[in-house]
Amino acid sequence: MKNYELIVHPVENGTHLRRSEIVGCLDSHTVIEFEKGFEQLLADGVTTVFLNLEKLSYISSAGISALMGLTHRLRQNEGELYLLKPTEKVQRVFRTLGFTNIFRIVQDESQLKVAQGD
Amino acid sequence: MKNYELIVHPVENGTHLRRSEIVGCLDSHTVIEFEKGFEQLLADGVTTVFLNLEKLSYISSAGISALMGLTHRLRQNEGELYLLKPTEKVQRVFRTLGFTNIFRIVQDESQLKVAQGD
Amino acid sequence: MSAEKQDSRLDTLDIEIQCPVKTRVLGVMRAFVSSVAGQMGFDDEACDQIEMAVDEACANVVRHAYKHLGVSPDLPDCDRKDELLADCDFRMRVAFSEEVLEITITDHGIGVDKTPPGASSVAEYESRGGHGGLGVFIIRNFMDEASFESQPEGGTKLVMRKFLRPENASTE
Amino acid sequence: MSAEKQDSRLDTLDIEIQCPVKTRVLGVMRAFVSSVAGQMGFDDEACDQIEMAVDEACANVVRHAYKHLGVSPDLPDCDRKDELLADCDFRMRVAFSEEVLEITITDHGIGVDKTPPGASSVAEYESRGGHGGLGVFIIRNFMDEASFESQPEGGTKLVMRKFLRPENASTE
Ligand SMILES: Nc1ncnc2c1ncn2[C@@H]1O[C@H](COP(=O)(O)OP(=O)(O)O)[C@@H](O)[C@H]1O
Ligand SMILES: Nc1ncnc2c1ncn2[C@@H]1O[C@H](COP(=O)(O)OP(=O)(O)O)[C@@H](O)[C@H]1O
Repeated sequence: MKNYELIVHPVENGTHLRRSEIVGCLDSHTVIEFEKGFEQLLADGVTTVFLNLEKLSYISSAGISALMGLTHRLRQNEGELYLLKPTEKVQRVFRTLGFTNIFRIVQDESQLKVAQGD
Repeated sequence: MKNYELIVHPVENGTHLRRSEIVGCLDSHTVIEFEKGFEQLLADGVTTVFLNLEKLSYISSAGISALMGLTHRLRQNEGELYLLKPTEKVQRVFRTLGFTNIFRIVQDESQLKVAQGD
Repeated sequence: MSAEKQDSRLDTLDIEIQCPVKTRVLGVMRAFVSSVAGQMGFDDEACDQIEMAVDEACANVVRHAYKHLGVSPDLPDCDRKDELLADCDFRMRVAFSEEVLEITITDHGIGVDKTPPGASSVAEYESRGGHGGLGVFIIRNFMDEASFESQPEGGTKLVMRKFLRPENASTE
Repeated sequence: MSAEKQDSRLDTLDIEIQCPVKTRVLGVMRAFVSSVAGQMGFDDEACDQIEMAVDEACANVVRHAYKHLGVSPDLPDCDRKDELLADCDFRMRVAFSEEVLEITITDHGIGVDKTPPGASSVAEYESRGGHGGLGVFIIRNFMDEASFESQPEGGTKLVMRKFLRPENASTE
């Protein structure tokens, strides 16, 4: 059981958008690898990231803090980090702690089209 | 989280058949309650039991031994214990240890009709 | 009376774990503690909160308690003294009785002056750019009680409690 | 060479749990040990086997080790001395290194004369009407090595090992 993986889907149309997905948990153990993965995306000039959280089984403060760091950096370049479909467990953590106002959380892909403006 | 429950469905047609279901795990902790539940069914004159294992998350030797005891007692009265749809995890335990030849395991409800002869 | 006393004793639980300060134990501690909380009758949301508070507390031990010795995943490779890892461990005691789950996490590290303040709110945390303090904020918010103490022999002792109440009990 | 040595040290794990002899700890021990086995890279089937072997071993401690003192769920209520429960505990040590998971379960109970034989096969077990011996049969079948020892101070020590090999390793 590998308990963390970041899947980045291939570029679709040469935009600065990347679809990606976390499988497993994001805690102090796995966050280091997560941050490395995202440094790579930022280095590639990506500004908009769709991060699917359907298979994220657990997130700790270290994971939340990494998502916040990434959100801030993308916003500096007028980009955005969209968090797609967190599980009830993860969504409850975001909500209880007050992160639902900070992150751009999307439960439904159709909302995402609006967000992209197409 | 209650980690064990035995659900016995209401009698359908006055036969000596009872449909039931285990939810949770069957280990040395929960087996005592399981055996009590089945004593009751036997006292009610039930001879054929359909025990659905779809929601049985774990079984230990204590649980297997209880299922064997019940199988023997039902067979003494020309009855049978049918184990329905064990999960891959539970089925693997039965198979690896060699219990697939002893228990009457049914993966598909239609097989059960044949077994009942109707 | 005696029967009641007996029942409550049978329902108690007291387990102690000793483990090394490695980030890879975090997942194991979480699995353990959420299993205990579920056994004890907490509902899913309460189990998740206990799991997260324990994860934050253990992560703090792993990251901060032995940093002065060169043992912490936060240190750059060149400053890390992995050969000292074997001497750095911590304990978690999980006790349940009288409808309270009490989790005590003890290390022999550098200690804390007083209870670390942690973030006062997520807004404040964000305004500082999201650095530090979220772990203690989570511990305080997700448990009913939490107190850090430096120990006379050195190191930190964190005692956290969560009460089993009708509103956080499993109804199943 | 030193880097390799360091890596293997970082991958090791050594955790010890002390817990009371109650059947309700079984689920907790299972959750703990399958989490460790998963972390260490065993595949689902191997994790399930380790989980079950540990459950059987712990259940034996709870059911048999302290029965002579009146502490066992198998005893009728009238023979049970629950007030002695607090004095009866056991330890599980889970250590992983060099691709071997070693689980040691130690109690201070009545001890065993020698390794309990257990059932020789499921057919033999069934012919005896399904009473006794299945636990040890499972431990022997699901682990690569298992040895019971009586301890000089009294009680039983069971050491079980399972090797992480390509065929039981997670491929994910
Ligand atoms: N066991 C411990 N030993 C030493 N210091 C600790 C311990 N636990 C917490 N601390 C201190 O508390 C501070 C706040 O912790 P926390 O809120 O989790 O945020 P962060 O870990 O991101 O700094 C830590 O930076 C650390 O200085
Ligand atoms: N920790 C222990 N202390 C004392 N006796 C033990 C211990 N572990 C196993 N035994 C002995 O080994 C026997 C076989 O165990 P097992 O195969 O699990 O079958 P069962 O528990 O159904 O008898 C037990 O009946 C018991 O006598």
